[in-house]
Amino acid sequence: MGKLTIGCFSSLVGSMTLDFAVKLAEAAVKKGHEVDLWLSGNGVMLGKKGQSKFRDYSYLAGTVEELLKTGKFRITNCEACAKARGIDKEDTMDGFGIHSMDWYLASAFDADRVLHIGGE
Amino acid sequence: MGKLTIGCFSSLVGSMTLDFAVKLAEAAVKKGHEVDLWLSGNGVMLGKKGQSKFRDYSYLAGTVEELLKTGKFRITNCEACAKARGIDKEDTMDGFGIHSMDWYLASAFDADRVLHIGGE
Amino acid sequence: MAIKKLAFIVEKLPYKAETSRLALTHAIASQTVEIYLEDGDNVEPVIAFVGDGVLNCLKDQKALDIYGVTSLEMHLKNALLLDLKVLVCKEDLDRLGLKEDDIVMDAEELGAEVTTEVVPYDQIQQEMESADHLLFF
Amino acid sequence: MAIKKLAFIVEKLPYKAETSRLALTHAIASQTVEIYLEDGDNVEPVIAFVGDGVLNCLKDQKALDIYGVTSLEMHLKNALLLDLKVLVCKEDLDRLGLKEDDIVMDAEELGAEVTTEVVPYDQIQQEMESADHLLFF
Amino acid sequence: MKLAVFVNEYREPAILDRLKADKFGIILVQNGVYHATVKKDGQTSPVLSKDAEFYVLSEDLQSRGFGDGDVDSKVKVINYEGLVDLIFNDFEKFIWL
Amino acid sequence: MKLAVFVNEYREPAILDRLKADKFGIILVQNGVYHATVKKDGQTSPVLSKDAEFYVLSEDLQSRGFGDGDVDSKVKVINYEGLVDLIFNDFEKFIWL
Repeated sequence: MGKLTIGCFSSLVGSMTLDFAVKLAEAAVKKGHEVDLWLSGNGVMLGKKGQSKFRDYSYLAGTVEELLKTGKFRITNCEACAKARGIDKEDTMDGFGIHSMDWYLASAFDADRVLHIGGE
Repeated sequence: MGKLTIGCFSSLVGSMTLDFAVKLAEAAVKKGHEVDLWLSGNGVMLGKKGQSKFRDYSYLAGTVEELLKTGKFRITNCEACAKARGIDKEDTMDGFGIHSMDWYLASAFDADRVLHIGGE
Repeated sequence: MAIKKLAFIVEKLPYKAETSRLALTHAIASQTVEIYLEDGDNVEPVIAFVGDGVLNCLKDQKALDIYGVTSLEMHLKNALLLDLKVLVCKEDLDRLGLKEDDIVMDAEELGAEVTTEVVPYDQIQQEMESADHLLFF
Repeated sequence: MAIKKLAFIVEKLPYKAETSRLALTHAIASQTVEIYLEDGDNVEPVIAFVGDGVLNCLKDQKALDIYGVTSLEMHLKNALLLDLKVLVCKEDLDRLGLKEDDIVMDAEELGAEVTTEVVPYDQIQQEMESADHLLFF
Repeated sequence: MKLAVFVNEYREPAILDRLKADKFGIILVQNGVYHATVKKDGQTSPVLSKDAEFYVLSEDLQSRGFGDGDVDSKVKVINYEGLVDLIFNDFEKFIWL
Repeated sequence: MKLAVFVNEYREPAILDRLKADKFGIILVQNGVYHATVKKDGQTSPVLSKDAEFYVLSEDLQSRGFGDGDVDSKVKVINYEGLVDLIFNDFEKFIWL
């Protein structure tokens, strides 16, 4: 079993890329791997408290909560990216880490695999 | 003098498109025109309260406040798009309208010009 | 008393971003726009798919089952159910090797009476010319 | 004790999205990563601009004056000031008609000792091969 | 119709060749400005070969490190103020690609 | 190196031709799946002419209205579970274009 670090820089709802990242994390955890998910740029929107589940918009908060319960999944928001968007600690879902960008590099340091999703 | 309706569907910070829309609105208002700015999709992030002004991220809240004071500028968030992202009324900056999508069409109805920015 | 025509032109692909989805939800919102307008005033939407955007119209999209999000197919059927005018560019279908049978042509199972119209690009160009405003997605 | 090499490859253009900016801010964050690691462990970043991404390196970017946001030029100078290895693909500069004089080659005014290296694509390919992980922007 | 198209990316938009208008404008903004300033392998961008009036936004030029002198002679440099006038006085309908 | 590239858009990424790897995979996801399923003017996508092993994500195929039968014979259909195995067992480094 290994460790996969995923960095996702694309935004919730507007891009299905975050859906991809969460589904990949889910599949990896199911197979017994550990996953770190780093959210930067607009990806930090995934951590916003109080998202509503509407059929016309993608909704990932439920899956993230389930993943956190496994103990094999860590999810962390980029602090500056979140604050710039008005998302501070009180505004962030429980279970999310909040760190500066060096956290991502440290996670990559001991990862077996890194999938960095930096697209637009 | 005329009325310009701008629809912007791109997100704050991640895309400079919202910067473009706000700067265009500012220039139009300065020339005496009226401007309606409709935010849908990730564009609704512009209305999030408590954004921080950092040099490495674009910051538009100040300009929007100045524009609202002119009385020639209306700015409205798409209600469903905002709620899906966890941005409800208490989370929205003062002065923003919150309406369903038909508001945009009604604004276009009596606009002299419509610039719809629907890009990705 | 005036009717303003809005042309929703969809050229972007589905699912990567929300663009084409928001085109349809905004066009459908024309059903309730009267509450903001004077008596007799209204908005008339037309939706046209061009370029790679015609791929939004494919049948059998399983986005709801897989990603929990309404498929473009369902949005399109809703539009037909509400009697919206939906055009699909024939040249682009041809270029991509698609037939009418591959795309959503009706929503009969929902009770829709209107059907999708496959038309030459020139007709879409004419819709753009006769529209009061363009909304390009 | 281990050093892991991370290659930050930038191919996207600046300003449309945040992509290339976040490449530089994350690479620069390598300066403080030690707080998370065991003694002697560290991360070694290398930044390479390829394809149209070399346009991030142009001089005289006025983004701060106009849009109030740090220019890529300033980020690049910060990277040089912090002794990061910055490579720019020569073939791509040639293809776009750009000379060394057009791009940020140093940050002498800030006191940086390191300079940008214009290198053939093969050298960037080698950096990708010797890196432990790739971060492509 | 009087149609202006906003080109905001540095690649050739597929739809450009099909659009017809009595008065046709192409406005280069954001990363569209590279069409006016950069040659690839010595070749001017194919976008500039369209039969249209060309404009480029000076604020987006300058942000990216270009000045007026870098702009192809076919293209008129305008600022946001000039863009407002274009929108109200010269064109009626707009497409943001 | 063992390199897998994720192609997520329906156009040909410029960098693809330059990347070299001892083992080279191209994984079609999101709107990249059209490369495996759609021909333009009867022509298979140029992406499939690269010297690589090809994979396509079945969840993204199905979301867009395609089934396994629509996929070019060069391309292997995998799901998220298969993708995890590819990532850990078959490749070492990844590029998301």
